[in-house]
Amino acid sequence: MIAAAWLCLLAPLAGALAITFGGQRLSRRAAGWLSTASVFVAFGGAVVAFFAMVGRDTAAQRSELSTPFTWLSAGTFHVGMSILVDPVSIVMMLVVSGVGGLIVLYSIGYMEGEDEERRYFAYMAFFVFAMLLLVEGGNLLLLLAGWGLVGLASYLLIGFYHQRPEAVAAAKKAFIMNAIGDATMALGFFLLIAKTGTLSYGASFAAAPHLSSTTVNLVALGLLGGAVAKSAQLPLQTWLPDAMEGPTPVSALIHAATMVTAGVYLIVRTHPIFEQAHHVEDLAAGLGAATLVIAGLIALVQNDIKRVIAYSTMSQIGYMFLGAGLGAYANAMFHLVTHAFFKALLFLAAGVIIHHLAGEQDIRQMGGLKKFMPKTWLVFLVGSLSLVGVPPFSGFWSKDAIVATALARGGIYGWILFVAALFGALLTGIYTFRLFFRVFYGEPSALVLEHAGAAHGDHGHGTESATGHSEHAHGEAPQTMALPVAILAVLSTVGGLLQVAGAWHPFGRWIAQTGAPLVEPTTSQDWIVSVITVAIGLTGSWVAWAIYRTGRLAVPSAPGLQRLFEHKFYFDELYDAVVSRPAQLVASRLRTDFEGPYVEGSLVEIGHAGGDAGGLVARLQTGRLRVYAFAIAASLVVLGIVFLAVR
Amino acid sequence: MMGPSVPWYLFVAGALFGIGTLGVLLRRSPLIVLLSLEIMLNGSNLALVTFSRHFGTVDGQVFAIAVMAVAASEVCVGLGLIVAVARKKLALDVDLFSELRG
Amino acid sequence: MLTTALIVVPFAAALFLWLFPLPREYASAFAILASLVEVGLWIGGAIRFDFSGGLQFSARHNWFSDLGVSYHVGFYGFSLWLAGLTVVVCACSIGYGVWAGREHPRAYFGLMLFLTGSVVGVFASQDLLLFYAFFEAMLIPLYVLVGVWGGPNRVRATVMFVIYTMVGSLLMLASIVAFGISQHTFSLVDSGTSGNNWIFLGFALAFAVKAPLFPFHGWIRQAYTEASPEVAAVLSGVVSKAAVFGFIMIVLPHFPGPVHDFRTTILVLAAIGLAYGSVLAFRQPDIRGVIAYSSLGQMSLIILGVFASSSLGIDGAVLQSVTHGLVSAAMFLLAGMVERQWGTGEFARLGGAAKGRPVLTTMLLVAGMFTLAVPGSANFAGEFLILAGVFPLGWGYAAVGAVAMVLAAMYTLRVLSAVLHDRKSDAPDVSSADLRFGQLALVVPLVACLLALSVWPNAVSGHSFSRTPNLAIFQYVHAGPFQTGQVHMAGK
Amino acid sequence: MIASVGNVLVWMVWLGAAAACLGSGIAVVTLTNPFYSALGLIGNLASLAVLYLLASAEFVAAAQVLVYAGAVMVMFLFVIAYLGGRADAPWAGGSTLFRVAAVVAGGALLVETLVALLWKSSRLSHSASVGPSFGSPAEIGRSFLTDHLLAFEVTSIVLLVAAIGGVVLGINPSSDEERAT
Amino acid sequence: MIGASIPTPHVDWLALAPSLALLAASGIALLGAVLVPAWIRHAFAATVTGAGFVTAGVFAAVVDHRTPNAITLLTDSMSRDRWAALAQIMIAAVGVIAVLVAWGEKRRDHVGEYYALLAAAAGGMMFFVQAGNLMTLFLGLEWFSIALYVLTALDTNRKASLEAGLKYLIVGSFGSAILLFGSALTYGATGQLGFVAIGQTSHAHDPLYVVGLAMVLVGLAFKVSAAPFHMWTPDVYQGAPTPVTAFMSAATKIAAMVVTLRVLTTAFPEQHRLWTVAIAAIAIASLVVGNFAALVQKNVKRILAYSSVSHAGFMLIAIAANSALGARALLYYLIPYSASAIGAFAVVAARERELVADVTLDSLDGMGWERPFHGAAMWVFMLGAAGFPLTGGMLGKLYVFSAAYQRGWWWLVVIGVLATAVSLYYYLGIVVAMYMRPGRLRVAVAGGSPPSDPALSLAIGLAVAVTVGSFFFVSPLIALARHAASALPL
Repeated sequence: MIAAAWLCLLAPLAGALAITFGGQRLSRRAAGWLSTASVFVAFGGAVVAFFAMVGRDTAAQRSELSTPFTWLSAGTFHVGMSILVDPVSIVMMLVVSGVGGLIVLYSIGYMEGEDEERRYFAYMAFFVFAMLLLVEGGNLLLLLAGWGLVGLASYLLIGFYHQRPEAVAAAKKAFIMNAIGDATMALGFFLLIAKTGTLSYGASFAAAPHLSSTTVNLVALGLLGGAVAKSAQLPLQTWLPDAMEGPTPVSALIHAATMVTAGVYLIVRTHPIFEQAHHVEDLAAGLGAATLVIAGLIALVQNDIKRVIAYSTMSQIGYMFLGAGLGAYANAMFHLVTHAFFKALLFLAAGVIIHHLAGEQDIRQMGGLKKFMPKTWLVFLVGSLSLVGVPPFSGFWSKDAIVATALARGGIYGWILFVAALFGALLTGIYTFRLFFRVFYGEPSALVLEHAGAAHGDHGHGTESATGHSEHAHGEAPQTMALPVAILAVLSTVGGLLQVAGAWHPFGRWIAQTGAPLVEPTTSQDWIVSVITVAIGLTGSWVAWAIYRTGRLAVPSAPGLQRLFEHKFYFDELYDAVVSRPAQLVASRLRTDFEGPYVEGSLVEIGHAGGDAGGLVARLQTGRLRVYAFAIAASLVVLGIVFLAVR
Repeated sequence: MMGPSVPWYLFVAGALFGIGTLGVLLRRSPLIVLLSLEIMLNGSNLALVTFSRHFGTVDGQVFAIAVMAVAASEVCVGLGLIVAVARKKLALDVDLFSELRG
Repeated sequence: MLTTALIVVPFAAALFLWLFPLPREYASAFAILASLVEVGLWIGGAIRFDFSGGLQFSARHNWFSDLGVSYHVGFYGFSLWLAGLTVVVCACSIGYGVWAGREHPRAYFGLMLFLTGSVVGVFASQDLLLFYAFFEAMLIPLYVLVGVWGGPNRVRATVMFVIYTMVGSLLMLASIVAFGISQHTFSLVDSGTSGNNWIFLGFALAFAVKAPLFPFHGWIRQAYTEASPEVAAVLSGVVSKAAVFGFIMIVLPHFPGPVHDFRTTILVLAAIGLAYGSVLAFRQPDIRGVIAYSSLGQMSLIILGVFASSSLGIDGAVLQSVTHGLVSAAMFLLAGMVERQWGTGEFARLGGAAKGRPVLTTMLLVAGMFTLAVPGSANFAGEFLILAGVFPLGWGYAAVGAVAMVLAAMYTLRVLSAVLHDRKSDAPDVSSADLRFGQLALVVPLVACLLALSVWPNAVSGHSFSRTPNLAIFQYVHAGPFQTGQVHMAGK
Repeated sequence: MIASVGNVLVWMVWLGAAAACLGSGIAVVTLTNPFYSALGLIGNLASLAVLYLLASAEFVAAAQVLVYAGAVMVMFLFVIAYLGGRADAPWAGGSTLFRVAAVVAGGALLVETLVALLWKSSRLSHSASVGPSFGSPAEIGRSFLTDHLLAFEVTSIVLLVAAIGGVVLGINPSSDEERAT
Repeated sequence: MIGASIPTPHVDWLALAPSLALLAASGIALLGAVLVPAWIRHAFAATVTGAGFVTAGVFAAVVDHRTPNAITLLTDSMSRDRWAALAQIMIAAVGVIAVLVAWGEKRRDHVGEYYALLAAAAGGMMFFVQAGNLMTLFLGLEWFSIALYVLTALDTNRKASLEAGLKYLIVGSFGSAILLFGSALTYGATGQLGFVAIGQTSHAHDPLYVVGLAMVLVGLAFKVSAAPFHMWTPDVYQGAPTPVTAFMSAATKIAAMVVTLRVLTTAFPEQHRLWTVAIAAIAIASLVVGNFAALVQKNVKRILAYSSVSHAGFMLIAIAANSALGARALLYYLIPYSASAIGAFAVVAARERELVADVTLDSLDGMGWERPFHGAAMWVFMLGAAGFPLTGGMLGKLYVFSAAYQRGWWWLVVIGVLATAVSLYYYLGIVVAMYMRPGRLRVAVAGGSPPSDPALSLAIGLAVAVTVGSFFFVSPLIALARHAASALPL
């Protein structure tokens, strides 16, 4: 099992290194296949490990830590280079390597003809390695290492189109936001080390109940900071929409399926600490709820196909946070898995559309695509239904469970969360189908018509890439792109059956081996919530249909709100005014008003003073002999008087 | 000891030394500066001789004689220099010898 | 014997170069050969080194006995690592000099080798006076190297640098005299402890200038930007570590009382320096300015670790010293390559370098990521250990460190995108040549060392100080991180 | 009685010599014409010789007159005559401040010397009794050949060196321009 | 008959041999000026003088070897001890180098006299360091001073040389007059001339005695060119012919320093409270004045002159320590100092001959690259003077500071250290001028490549060897110094 897990971890790294060192010797296509193969090898390892684990009996046996060497040590503090394979991490490994493999495969077609394909595939493989390190890491420090490296991979991939200033800026923003999260996590770890002397999961979790509540709350807060930053939750959410500047498969893999959900994994992984810190748990749930509502509201007015999906991602992760914060680890993880399926599907489908339209992403330029891309229409519909939570699609099963958990928590706070979750479901319905209808129905735009035949015209003017996809295949998509989309569509459809609320809980029990849920809804709660949620979701979908498909309802006019949403609640402007500008100002002022005149200037001044003193002494040296004699005589007088006086 | 006691002599010696010093400090002619130096040496000599008498040892007198020889040597070199300077047609004024300075 | 060889080989090679009129090619080859021999010697030593033992490879000869001064050299674990850093960085820098084709090759390479020898000597010294001799000897070649082969303002920079650091080290000489005379020996092994604050301050000031520690860093911007890149690499990567060595080898074991009294002051200065350097790095107009101030921040961080009074802090400080040395050298060399190609290091006239230059891009990105200490890197490991070590003395230090982590990300990414991405309108048109094999050979060893250390940072952090109490150079190395230093929150 | 008469006589001679000595010293320093200054110095030397005599230093007195007043001063006068009018130099110069400072310093040195010499000088008032041969050429000569042999010899070396120096400086330098003339 | 009645004192000829050897050399050189044909005169005089220096050095070494315990000779007139012998060896070495420096000087007249006076001056110094009473002290001082006055003014067709000579003569005579009067006062206070005898007489708090001490101190401080008695130094060093300056800067310093410590410790041991503080004050003044004044100089000889003032300050610190360690420190310090001083002036001489002009910082432009050997050597000398490692200058400073600290005067150490820091600016300024100013207008090199001057190169090489060697072989040198210092009552 462990060997397979190591294979799983190292295969993508080997792929990345091979592509890097291969350089020009490797053809572009070979790089793509190498990358894909390495990720699928990782998936194979994960599968082998999974079945090995299933073969074992008890929860204790199913959790195994492997430490080949000490990664870092100082004094009595040791951190092993260890991986932990247990029911939670194996789920993540499967998702990461599986979905990852599909998306890398998809990329071969999508990135066809890109200028720097090799770089892209190396980055992708590197990302998968980093993500696997994150989930397999056998202690908090390695988790943090993976945490940072996925941030790095994210930076590299968002900024892949480095000739576009927006892409570079977005990459920087993502990295810095994540660095903030890394920093708060590190702070939490420092406190943990100071109090417990260790960062290993076992020892620190065992020590958690014995820590003072201040300590444990602070540690949990630090962890939550990391989770929030990585998962683009309030208040560190602003980087995710910008990250859509990256290639679409990147958005699918990193910013939908895997990396952004790492925050949820973190909470689940460190649940013994969070469980000691109730306020932080509630905070996590509250942030999740707030994010899911706000992201949903913003998604209503976005016109970029990827950004709409990105906000929906934020919103869905909000659900997961809600669940994880409430202690429903299995439900959160379940939603994580299904979300990986259907969100990756949506992104990839969007990618197909963008690919088809030579890089166009604005939904106002689309319309009527159903006629030209029926297969895409179908998978997009599957994804949308799953997202909205319509049974039997996977999203239904997982989202309902979370909403039900909120209800089960009870109390005023539980009700607030519950209402927020329901409101979010409504919004999901609206924005999902707004997108769906705007893209696939209505009159085809000029652009769509231009690309309809697909055999002619040059497509070199897309926004996504300067070089464009000049020779993409006819029809909807090449095989390498179609296959992953199809698989994901299937998974989105049936993936929810891993767990059927109130009836069938293999997934819940599996996860419970690592973290038992704190709150479990009753079967009746489950069923009631299911009905309500589906109803609300369908209501939202109907509203979207009424407005955007049939025009029966007018687009509600509220310019103030519209502007608020379009400006994403003014978070960017706020951070710019409160953090960025003052920091730059302070830095500039320090440079010009302190460093220059005082720190460096003082040296210059001392030098000048020395020169002046020298000039003074030299002026006394008049060259006149009598002055010299006078100096001697006067000094003699002084010396004699002193001698006589002191004697 | 007949006549004035040692301090009287010493008064003269000290006064001569002081006068010589003033001469060196105030006069600009190198010749007169040399003469002033001679007066300083003579003051010292007088002190030496006086102390010699006071202690009843001839050391001081011997010293004084040696000093005379040294004074003669200094004058010899000094005058040689002054002549050399004069031959260069330079003004005999120590204040004007201030090209080397700073 | 090995230690002496490590010290003598570069000096002898330097002398050889100065005395015999070799043509450029032979001089270059000879210098590279000598520096590689040095690396080989070090590797041989590291293989035979017993990391659980105390002082090793030591040699001791009487130098002048009336003051108790001896030629006493040897390595502890941590100093062996610092020496390793030195030989590697110096070898790469000499290689850069070869590539750049410096004028007056014999003088140049001789000075570089001389510098190598004296830095290694610093790290091997077990006698205060010997330490001082090597410490000062470093300045001689640096002075010329900056002053002759530097940029347009080099004379000013070099005078500022040398005089400022000399003021510090001369005060240290006063302290050395005071300490040695009152101890009746200058041996670091035999001498006891002193409680004299003034003597302590003499040492501390010298190292504070050398490191540099805020606010004694006035020389760095000029020196780092005016020096030629390979010299700046040695200067910031290696020479500054002499201060770390001094703090660990001299100040901590021999001045426990003053260290205790001044700990808070130094920690606060270091924390300010960390934040200040990071903030200033953020607004520098050129690559090397950024690296300079980032070095200020990193060195402050290392000082923070040294004075954390825990083995976490000090092990982290050694690790960070090695990693910062490597990365800062790599960054300077890369900056030099960029400057040579574009003719400027100013952001306003750079940009778009990534296009068509995958190798340069990769190297800059990798080095940049080490600079900003991305989690998982060896630099991160060191930074983490240091901050975790200093945390019990006050969460404020760690908080500053955390802010600095974010700032590091900001300024490093600014450099990366300014060079690689944002193409400025008035950037000069240059040939789109990528790094060639020769250039790669200069930077890759540094980066490879960093990658290796990222896989196994414990090579340094866990092998710096002997855990055997009677071999440990100070007691709390053995005491572990939590038994020492009362945990008190700053502000309480 | 005779002793006291002799004493008075000695006193008078001493006072006269001392006054002449100081007066001529002041004259040397103050006179503008170097020639007169040199003459003043001769007077000074002569009156000093008288004081030496009174302090039982016959040989020194004789040497003073012969060597100093005779040989050295002749040299002086010769040079002054050689230089003629060019030997004249302004009395003093420089800023008033400097002159005042110089006078103050010189005066202070004078006072200080006198203080050193005369303060607590009571123990100097009783001099050792000396024999009649004290200060005689024989005794001086004996001292020169025994105790101070070295000093004696070195004195001659100093004179030799000075002589060489005087010659070197006095010789016409064989510079091109002078050869041409 | 008279000869029979006077018991001839025993004369220790060996003790006098160093001085006598040089006197002989001086005499032969002088005779050569008359007897030897003009074309070989220079070589003859130089060889004779060089041989004289070597002989004197050998004799001094023999004395050093054979005199484990100090002896005073001729009724305290002189002392035969290792203190003097070591100083004589150093002076002899300086003399040899000075002869080498002077070898290539294109001097048409006064050739014989030049070397004769050089030898005579050195002989005087050798006598001076052996002086055992106030009289020999004064005579020795005058002996070498008069020779130096003449040497300084030797270039009678150069105005600067004359000016320097006259200044040196007058101010020097003023200083020796003060020394003489101080000697008289000391004699008056004690009735003794011999240093040892003076030291053994009890005379606490006698005003005569303390003022005498003050005046002797001033006279000696003048000779070591310590501030504020230093003002002649820059002018004289600048004006004198450069080989003379080279000799003077090293040899005079050795002689005067060694004698100062001897006089103060043997003749004034009871008054050490007075003179140690006074010396410390003078040392501080020298450090301040020398270093700051040097900062603004342009003429290289002048810079070196002020540097010599500041070095006097460092050495006086060792004297102020009034201890065996201080004595050792002084002797040791003198070795690298002398080497680097004479070496630096030798390089200046080389440049001067090349340019036929005064050497200023500007005219050093690019010299480091044009004349690599001279440049590198100058570099070494500057490092030595500044107290960088791999030169004895660093250890000299270490010893000096150690002595001061052992005395309890840590503040003196701090001031010394700060002064060193200031001094870096001008020492390194010379290096800057030599190496780091390309693109400036270079002073035209007269006649293309410089005349080959192996003697000068040998001199510079020797100076480099001593400057650097004294760092590595400090132990034997300190052993010598320790033995020498044991001759003093410390």
